This record gives sequence, C-alpha cells and structure tokens, in this order.
Amino acid sequence: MEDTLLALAAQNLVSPSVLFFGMGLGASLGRSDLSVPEAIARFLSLYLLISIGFRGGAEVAHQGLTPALALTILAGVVLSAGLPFIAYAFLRGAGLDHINAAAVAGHYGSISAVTFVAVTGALTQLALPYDGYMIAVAAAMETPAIFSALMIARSREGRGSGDMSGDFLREIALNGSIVALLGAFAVGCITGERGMTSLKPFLLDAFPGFLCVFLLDMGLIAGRGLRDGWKSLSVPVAGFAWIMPFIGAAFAALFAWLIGLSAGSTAVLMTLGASASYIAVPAAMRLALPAANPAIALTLSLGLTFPFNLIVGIPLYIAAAQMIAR
Amino acid sequence: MEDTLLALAAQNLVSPSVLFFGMGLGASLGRSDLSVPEAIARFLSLYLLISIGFRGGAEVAHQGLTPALALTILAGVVLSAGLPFIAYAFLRGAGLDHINAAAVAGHYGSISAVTFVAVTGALTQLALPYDGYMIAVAAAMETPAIFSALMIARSREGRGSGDMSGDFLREIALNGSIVALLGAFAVGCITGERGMTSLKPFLLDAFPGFLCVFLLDMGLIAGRGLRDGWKSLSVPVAGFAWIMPFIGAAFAALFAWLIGLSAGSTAVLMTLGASASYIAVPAAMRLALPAANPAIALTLSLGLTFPFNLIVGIPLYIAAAQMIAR
Amino acid sequence: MEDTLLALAAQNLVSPSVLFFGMGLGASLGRSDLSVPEAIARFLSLYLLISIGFRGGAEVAHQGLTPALALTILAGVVLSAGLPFIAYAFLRGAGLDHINAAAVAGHYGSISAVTFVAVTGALTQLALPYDGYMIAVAAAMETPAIFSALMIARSREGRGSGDMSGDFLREIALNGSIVALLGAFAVGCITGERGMTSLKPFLLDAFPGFLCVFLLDMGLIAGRGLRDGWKSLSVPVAGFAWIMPFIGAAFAALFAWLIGLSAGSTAVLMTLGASASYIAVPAAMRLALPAANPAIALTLSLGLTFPFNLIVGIPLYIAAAQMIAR
Amino acid sequence: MQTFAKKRIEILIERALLKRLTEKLERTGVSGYSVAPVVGGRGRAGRWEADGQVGAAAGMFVVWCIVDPVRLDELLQAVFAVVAQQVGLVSVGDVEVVRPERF
Amino acid sequence: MQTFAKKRIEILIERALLKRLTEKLERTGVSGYSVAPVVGGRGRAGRWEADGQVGAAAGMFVVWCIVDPVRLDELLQAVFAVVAQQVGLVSVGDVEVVRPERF
Amino acid sequence: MQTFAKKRIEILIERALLKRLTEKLERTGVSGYSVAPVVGGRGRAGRWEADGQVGAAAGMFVVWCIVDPVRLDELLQAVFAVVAQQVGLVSVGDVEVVRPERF
Ligand SMILES: Nc1ncnc2c1ncn2[C@@H]1O[C@H](COP(=O)(O)O)[C@@H](O)[C@H]1O
Ligand SMILES: Nc1ncnc2c1ncn2[C@@H]1O[C@H](COP(=O)(O)O)[C@@H](O)[C@H]1O
Ligand SMILES: Nc1ncnc2c1ncn2[C@@H]1O[C@H](COP(=O)(O)O)[C@@H](O)[C@H]1O
Ligand code: NA
Ligand code: NA
Ligand code: NA
Repeated sequence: MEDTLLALAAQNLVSPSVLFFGMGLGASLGRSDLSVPEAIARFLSLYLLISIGFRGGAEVAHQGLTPALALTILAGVVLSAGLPFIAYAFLRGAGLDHINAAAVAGHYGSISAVTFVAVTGALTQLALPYDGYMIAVAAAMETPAIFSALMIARSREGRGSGDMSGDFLREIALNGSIVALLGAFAVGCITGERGMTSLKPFLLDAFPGFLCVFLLDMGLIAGRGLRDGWKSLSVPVAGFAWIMPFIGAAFAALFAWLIGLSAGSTAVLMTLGASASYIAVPAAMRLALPAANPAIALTLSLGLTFPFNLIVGIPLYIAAAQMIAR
Repeated sequence: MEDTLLALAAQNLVSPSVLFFGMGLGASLGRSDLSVPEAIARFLSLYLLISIGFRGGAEVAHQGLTPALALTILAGVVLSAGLPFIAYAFLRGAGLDHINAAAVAGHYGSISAVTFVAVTGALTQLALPYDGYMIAVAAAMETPAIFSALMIARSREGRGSGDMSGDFLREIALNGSIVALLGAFAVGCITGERGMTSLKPFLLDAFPGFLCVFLLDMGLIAGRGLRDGWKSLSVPVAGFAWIMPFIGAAFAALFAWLIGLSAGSTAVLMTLGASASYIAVPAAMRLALPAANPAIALTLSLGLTFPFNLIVGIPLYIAAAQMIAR
Repeated sequence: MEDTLLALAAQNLVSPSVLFFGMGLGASLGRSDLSVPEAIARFLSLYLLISIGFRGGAEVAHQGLTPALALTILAGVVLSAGLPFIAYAFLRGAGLDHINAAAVAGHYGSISAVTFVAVTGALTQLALPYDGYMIAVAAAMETPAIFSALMIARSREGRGSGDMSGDFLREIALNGSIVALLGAFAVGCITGERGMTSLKPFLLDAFPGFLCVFLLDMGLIAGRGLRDGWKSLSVPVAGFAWIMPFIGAAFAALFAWLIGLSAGSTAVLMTLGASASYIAVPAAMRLALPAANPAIALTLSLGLTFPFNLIVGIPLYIAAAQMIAR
Repeated sequence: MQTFAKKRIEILIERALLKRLTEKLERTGVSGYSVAPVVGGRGRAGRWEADGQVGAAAGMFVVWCIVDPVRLDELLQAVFAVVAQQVGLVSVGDVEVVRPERF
Repeated sequence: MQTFAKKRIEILIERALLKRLTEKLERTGVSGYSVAPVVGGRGRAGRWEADGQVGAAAGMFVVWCIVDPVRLDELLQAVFAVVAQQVGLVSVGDVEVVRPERF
Repeated sequence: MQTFAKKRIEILIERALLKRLTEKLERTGVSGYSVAPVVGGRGRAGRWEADGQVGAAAGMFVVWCIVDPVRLDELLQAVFAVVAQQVGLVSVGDVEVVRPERF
C-alpha cells in the first residue's frame, strides 16, 4: 500500500506532463524568452475542456447513470459553496486583508480541470475505476464558490463591494469554460461509442501531447507569477496553499463516504475539493471584486497549490480514498 | 430506401460535428463568451482545405482519372457561373435591392468546402463510392460565380460598380483557399500512397476532431450573424436560403445525369450546387461590390443554408442521387 | 550506390514536405494571399523542437550513451565556432561588406533543426542507424557561431560593434528554441519508453503532418524573402549559399572520420555542418550587430541553402558518409 | 482637403471589463468605436504579458472612439462609470477628420 | 531634445482592402507606414469581432503613417481614392519627431 | 471633467529589442507603459509582414507611454539610447488625462 503510494508519487513526479510543467517553471524563473502564443494557449485550454467533457459524456453513455449522481453533484455544490468560508477564515488568520482573502477563498472553492485530468490519469494507471459522471460534478463545482466569495466580501462592506446584477449572473453561468465542458459532455452523452470512434485520435490519443504543451505553458505562467508575486506573499499565506488542499480533500472524503462512492470516485472528489481554479474564477473576481489583487490568487493557486497537488496531493488522496471507500 | 433516408438524416443530426455546430450556435445566441481565437480559426480552415485537397489527390493517384473528369469540371463551371443568375432573379423577386441581390447570388453559385466534407462523410458511411476528382470539381466551382455576380451588378450600374482589373483577377485566382486546396491536391496526386502513409495520422485520423472544433467555431459565428443580422432579412429573403439549395441541387442533378456520373458523384455534385460559399466569395465581394452589406450574405449562407444542408439537404440529395444515377 | 543516391534525391524531391515547401514558395512568388497566422507558425516551431528533442532523449534512454558523445559534441562546438571564419572570408571575397559578412557567417556556423529532421528521416527510410544523442550535438552547435560572428565583427570596429554584456550572454544561452530543445531532450531521457508510449500519437505520428504545414509556411516566408531580397544579392554572394554547405559538410566529415562515427551519424554531422540557422541566430544578430541587414542572411539561409540541402545536399552527404565511415 | 476637429478618446481596459465598457459606449450613443489588442505592459500593479495566458481575466485591450468635442464630457462620464475602480487608463487627444457627418 | 512637427494619419481599413491601401501609399512615395490588428468594434454597419473569423473578408486593420505636413493633402487624396466607398475611418493628428529626415 | 495635459510617447521597436527598451523605461521610473503588436509595415528596410514568422527576430511592437511633460526629455534620451542604431520610430503627441496623479 505505502509502496504503491510512494511509487505513484515518484512516477507522477517523472511523468512527462509534470516534467514539462517543471521545464516551463525553470525557463520562466531563469528568464528565458520561451513562450506559447496566447492564441495557442487559449486553444489548448479549449481543447482540454472539450476532450475532458466529451470523454466524461461518452463514459456516461457507456456506463449509464448511477443513482448516486444527484447526491454527488449536491455534495460538490455544497463543497464549492462551503470551502470558501473555511479558506477565508484561514487567510484572515494568516494576515491577508478582507477583500483579498475573499477573492482567494473563491478560487479554492472552485476546481482545476487539469488537476482533475491528473487524478483520472493516475487512477487509470492503477486500474481503479471511477464514475464517468464525475466530470459533471466538476462542472457543477466551478461556480458556487464565486457566489460565496461575493457574499463574504459583502458581509463587511455592504452592497457596493460585490456586483450581483442579473448580467453578472448570466456572465458567470455562461462563461466559456463551463459551456465548453458541459457542451462537450452533452455531445459525448448523445453520440457515445460512435462519436468516440471518430474522435478518438484527436480527443484521446493526442491528449497527453496537448496536455504537455499546456503544462509547459502553465509552468511558464506560474514561474512569471512566482517571480513577480512572491513579494506580496507572507509565509503563512503561502502555507495556506499547501494546507488548504488537505482541508478541502478531507471534507470531500467525508461527503464521499456518506454517499458511498467507490474508491476511484472518492479520490476524484477529494482532488476536486483540494484543487483551486485558475481559469474561470479569476475573471469573475475581476468583475465582482475589482479591488482585489489578482496576482495573489494566481500565485497561490497556480504557482503553489497546482504543482503540490500534482506531485504530493494526488497520490495521498488516492491512498486515503482506498482506505475510506466502503 | 426511405428508412435509410430518415435514418441518415437522424444520424447526421446527432453526428458530433453537427452537435458541435449546434453547441456553438447555442452558446453564441445565449451570449456566452466562448470563442475560438482568430489565429486558430484560420489555421483550422487551412488544415481542412489541405486535408480535403490532399485526400482528393491521393484518391486520384489511386483510382486514376476517368474520362468524365473534364466533362464534370465543365459542368461545375457552368453551374457556378449560371446559378447566380437564377439566385439573383429569386432575390429580386423576394424584394432585395440590386446590389445586395448580386452579391448574395455570387455566394450561392460558389461552394462550401465543409458541406463537401459532410456529404463525402455520409457517402463513406453508406459505402457509396464517389470519384476522388470531385475535389477538383469543387475547386473549379469556387470562382466562376464571382464573375457572374460582377456581371449582374454591372448590367445595371455600368462600369463603376464592379472592378475587373487584372489585379483583381489575379487576387481572385490566387486567393489563399484555392491555392491551399489545389496545392494539396497536387501533392496528393504526386505522392499518392506513400504520402498518405506518412500524413494519415495528421490529415486523416485527426480530421473529425479538427472538424468538430471548426464547426463549433462556425456555430459561434453563425449565431453572432443571426443575432445581429436577422433584422436585415425579410421572410422571403430568409426563405431563399432554404429553397435555393434545391434549385442548385436540381440543376446539378441534371448535369450529373447527362454526364452519367455514379450515384456517389451525383450526390456530391448536387451538394456542391446546393451549397453556398462563406470563406472565399465574401472577400471578393468586398473588393468588387463594396456597396453590398456583407452581413446579409453571411447570415444567409452560414446561418441558414449551411445547417440546412447539413441536416436536411444532404440526406435528400443522396436519396435523389441514388434514384437518378444510371 | 549511385542508383540509391539518385533515387533518394528523386524521392526527397517528391516527398510531401518538400512539395509543401515548393507550394509555399510558388504561392508566395505568385503573390497569393495564402498565409499561416503568426501564432500558428510559432507553435509549429515549438512543436517541432519539442518533438525532435523528446525523440532524441527517448532514443538516448533506449540506446544509452556511447563514449563518442563527448567527442562529438566537442566536434560540433568546434565546427560551429570555426565555420563562421571560413564563411566570412568567402563572403568578403564575394564582395559583401564587413558587418553583413560577419552576420551571415554566424548563420552558417549554426544549424537548422528542420534540415536535421530531413536527414534523419532519409536515414530512417534507408535503414541506416544514427545515434540518438546527435540531437544534443545539434543543440550544442546552435550558439558558438554567434560568438564567432561577434568576434569577427569586433576585430575591425572595436568594442562598439558587438555587445557582449552578461545580459546578452544570458539571452543567447536561454533563448526559447534552445530551452525547448534541451528541455524536451531531458524529458525524453527521463521518461524514456513510458513517456514515448503516451506521447507517440502527438509527437511522433502527427509529426509529418505538422512538418508539412511548417514547411508550407517556410516556403511562403522564403518566397517573400526572395521576392524582396534578391535585389540585395550579387551572384557570388548567392553562390555562397550553395557552395558553403559543401565546405561545412566536408569539415564535419573530417571530424566524424576522426571520431569514428557510424555512417548514419556521419551523415547527420555533415548535414548539421552544411545547414544554416534561420530561427535562433537572426535574433541574436539583431541584438548584437544591428547595423547588418537581416534580409540578406535570411534570403541566403532560408531561401537558397535550406531547399538546396533538402533536395541536393542530403542525398550527397549520405552517400559520402557511407564511403567515409569506417 | 477640409478637415474638422474631433476628439479621440483612448481607454486601456482589462478583458474582463471590455464587454461592460463597449455596452456602456453603445448606450451613450457614440457613432462607433474600435478595439485593439495590447500584449503587455507595466503599471502600478506590476508587469504583465499576454503570451501564454488562458483565463478570461487575462489580457487587456485598447478601445478608442472618435467623437465630436461637444460630446466629450458626457462620454468621459460614461467611461469613468465603468473604469473607476479597476485599471483603465483614459486619455484624450485631438484629431482632424474629413467626413465630419460620421461622428 | 529638439523635435519637429509632423502629421500622423490613421486609417481603419478592412482586410480585403489592406493590400490596395498599402500599395497606394507606396505609390505616393511615403517613407513608411505600419499596420496593426483591430479585433472588434462598432460602426454604422453594426458590431463585429475578429474572434473565430476565417474568411479573407473578415477583420480590420489600422494603418498609420507619419508624414511631413506639406505632404498631408496629397496623401489624404490618395487614401480616399481607396477608402471612399468602403469602410475606412481616416483621422489626422499632430506629432513631434526627433529625426525629421526620415519622413 | 477637468483634464490635464500630458505627453504620449510612441515607439516602434523590433521584437529582439523590446525587452531592452522596456527595461530601460522601467529604470527611468516611468509610471507605466503598454505594448501592442504591429503586423506589418514598410520603411527604409523594405516591406515586412508578421504572418508566418517564427524567429525571435521577426516582428515589431509599438510601445507607448503617457508621461508628464516635464519628464519628456529625460525619457526621450533613455529611449534613444536603445533605439539609436536599430529601427525604432519615435513620435510624441499631446493628450489630456483625467487622473493626473497616475503619471
Ligand atoms: N503611463 C502609462 N502609459 C501607458 N500605459 C500605461 C501607463 N500606466 C499604466 N499603463 C497600462 O495600464 C495597465 C494597468 O496599469 P495599472 O492599473 O497602473 O497597473 C498597465 O499594465 C499598462 O499596460
Ligand atoms: N467613431 C468611431 N471611433 C472609432 N472607431 C470607429 C468609429 N466609427 C467606426 N469605427 C470603426 O470603423 C468600423 C467601421 O465603421 P462603419 O463603416 O461605420 O461600420 C467599425 O467597426 C469600428 O471598428
Ligand atoms: N513614416 C512612417 N510611418 C509609420 N510607420 C513607419 C514609418 N516609417 C517606418 N515605419 C515603420 O517602422 C518600420 C521600420 O522602418 P525602417 O527602419 O525605416 O525600415 C517599418 O517597417 C514600419 O513599420
Ligand atoms: Na476546490
Ligand atoms: Na452552390
Ligand atoms: Na552549419
């Protein structure tokens, strides 16, 4: 058991995608001019969402829906909405100011799609099955955290500090990454096996390659963030980025146990709880909490929490999930 | 027969590419901020042209040229040059002004490469063979319509309204999409089997995936067009977008019958006749007929005719082709 | 022997990638508006470097390192540093002015990654093995030529003409293309077989396709260069572009023979010696020798030497290597 | 050619706020505006680059708008209603146009 | 530093017409011009965005040209010969340059 | 709204030199600058286009910087230290801003 755990951690550490992330990080910290054009980075992100969504949908078309789906989505929503309150309390204790603490808290309630990919990849390698509908759970966890962050922000400064107009709600609900993920999920559900056959070379076989380029880019961005952003971080706030994942994973484990999820799905839910958004939430926070400094949240979520989950967290969550799952 | 027809229509409707088009359309009508970067969209369009052209060429290298080739190309040119006159008469009857009617008519004489892909995909699924050189026919049909549109426009307003300088002719003949299509066709002809082996994973296997992303983008653009453009359309003009395809297909069927094409090639020629350009012709019309409103033609061809052909038209043309072909 | 040589030349001439280069060249000389978006071109170049580097690394993981590695890298560095002096003497003799001769000379000491790909492709087709670490040799040959060019430039004009600050050295050493190549090489070394399995569809199978699009783009750029740049070239200077490759290849052959490289590796080293940079060196020259006209070097290296090596040079170098190698 | 004096307002704005700004401009009834990409820069919040960015929060644009001088003040008010809190650098220059009826 | 007064002409133009405009500029003998992308905007013909566009008709550019004031009128004539019928927003501003011999 | 007169410096610069220029600007202590892409143009060195380019030498950018008039000269000196030898078109225009404390 422990052996597998260590072996998995070691193997994750030297997986091509983690190494490409490290290469980007190193290049960026060393001030190399290596870069991925913006249009390509946006395409890679769209590609990953479509691939993840489609595969989840095709999986559901194959497995059918289990009754646990509704409960798991509910658990996801509660986690996403609840974790920001805990994160906020932690961050305030660590000395971060009200508005920045609220903004960062929003990021940690939401999820990271690439971390989701990493855990499912590890599970596949270990031959631990998980439910295809977990991608729908991931989608459901994207936004509730945003509203919690706004509620926290308003609790103190009144109506002014958080815009919650109907326009804002529509923008949140229809933001491109959610539409791409759920749209591709729906296409996968509808076309099932047949769709998978025709799209497999592009969406499945080429996926690890595209993922490596995307992670190279994430490494470059994270390095840039760390280079400029570490000055605005105190040690306790930086510590948050490595402790909060365990808190999120623990609550997720509790819910998973209550629902009775399989070991694989438990590990996925834990990883979702432990991961932090760096694509969808930042935009919402700029709109709603413009006074917050976006560099703080990005440095924490992409520069610290993301690699931590990839290398240390995921093997731990999987090990824990195997012990917890009934 | 009818069963196959309906089944094909149903299957087309739930093919991943049509669903991705629908997803883009929905996202755009719902004002989501989902988007495909311009550089990616241009690359996808280049990729599709190269893939289509290369496969056509490799097919010709394999099958050899049949004597019908010259006749079929001639038929294509006559269709492309002739259909605009019919389209113009229709549109004038529907109340569109002279210059816009001429510009739209030019779009409907020309062809849509993605509609071509859709019909060949359906034929492959039905195991109905068609001639590889049909891609050369498609290329030949791209431009004659442009000149007809200019002649129509000039017929009334004299020399001023349509620029036909040598420069303009060169720009039309060497426009990027024709060069990419014919160039790749030539490479396919020359390298044949050997080229196909090395390029298959990229140009063939990944094709359905790239096509889905392209159609997602087309859906987004079509939705934007419909959102802004439907106000400038009267009901009769909108009706044109769904009736003109049948007129184009009928004339194409006649020519195919006269030449004695196979059922598959007949279906392809009908689809080419029925489809309308939304990539090559708009640029030519901006240069030659600047007074025309480009939004009208784009809304009709991409927003109405394109999905109509994909879902309703192609199954009908195939069914008709099977009855017609000798 | 001669037959194989001619057959290889003929086959190279009609390989899809050379044909796509020709198609781009033709389109560009004919003033077609065909173009590849800048973001895509930059991505393709990144992709090629990652793919080449990773495959080299995976090869080394598989074969292990031979003792000749250190010697071969040393030979590469000497070639890269030495050839510019010969090139400079040649160019001055051909009538080019001091500063432009120095800049062009720098390009010819360095190497072209795509020419490297072409020779390894031809070797694979001929079933002639070469060492995986040759990619590391290629990387080592990228920069020494830059410093030789600066030394040549300074020799006459004193300190002013070539900036050699620490910043400049860092920029050269960490330029994006070297980081991508060596980073991917390291990832390939570390992940070996396992990494190759997951990345094969993207980095290996799709490679010929991406290469074709890249070469189409290179053809477009080369055509643009030739169209605008040929006026600034005299006949002797243009002749340099076709004679210098033989000089570079000859010196490389000598070193290869001294080290005792296999026929395959000899052919690779000769091709590296014969090829000229058109990605990494131009940027360094703009920084260090701003008075040089960049169009001259680009027209020579991309417009003349690159296609020459692809079509004529590589078959000759392989034939010679087979005779030379012990 | 006879030319007429107009004002050119230029606004630097984050991607996340672009839509709000342009909708605001439309509501004030300007005759038109244009948007161009910005790929990097430095301000009080430090340095940034567009390269490699994926989020809808990343990136900036420059929006400019040629208007009649009499409408300038009204437009500035509208613009500052959107950019007040966030980054948004607003500057105004003088230009001459040939076809004054367009603005 | 001593500076010299020049004119800066700025032209918004559709992709389809860009080549004609720049060739026209070259024929008038300007010392140079630059082209930058525009990614969206709104005018009499409605709103548009570059994102996702594929056709050679889609997209706009802004072309600008710094010239000596004495050449302004001639250049405006040339520009309007190309943009008269189509979209093409032309505006002129004042700038100072340090190396006047370039223009 | 009350506005305040500032200067807008605009510099056309090659990709290879961009980093040097922005670092120089930062060292002079400007409050900020912005960078936008240029996709083509023509000058003494002939015509160029960004499309399809891959090298780190290919491409140009326009960098602009809004500064207080009193700092103009110092800034121009700094800029010309970088662009003197290479291409680098520098021009200065007048703008008005609303929040003068930012510059
Ligand atoms: N003085 C300036 N001149 C030009 N652009 C500026 C200036 N100050 C700030 N900017 C731009 O505005 C953005 C945001 O500025 P700030 O809100 O000060 O961080 C910067 O990233 C720059 O792109
Ligand atoms: N007043 C304006 N200020 C800035 N840009 C404008 C203005 N009016 C029009 N434009 C730009 O010019 C394009 C064409 O305008 P129009 O021909 O009026 O549709 C628009 O899409 C805008 O990008
Ligand atoms: N008069 C001008 N107006 C605007 N841009 C110019 C002008 N002259 C040169 N440029 C730009 O500066 C670049 C380099 O100019 P040059 O150094 O003269 O080749 C050109 O490619 C243009 O993009
Ligand atoms: Na979370
Ligand atoms: Na047609
Ligand atoms: Na060399």
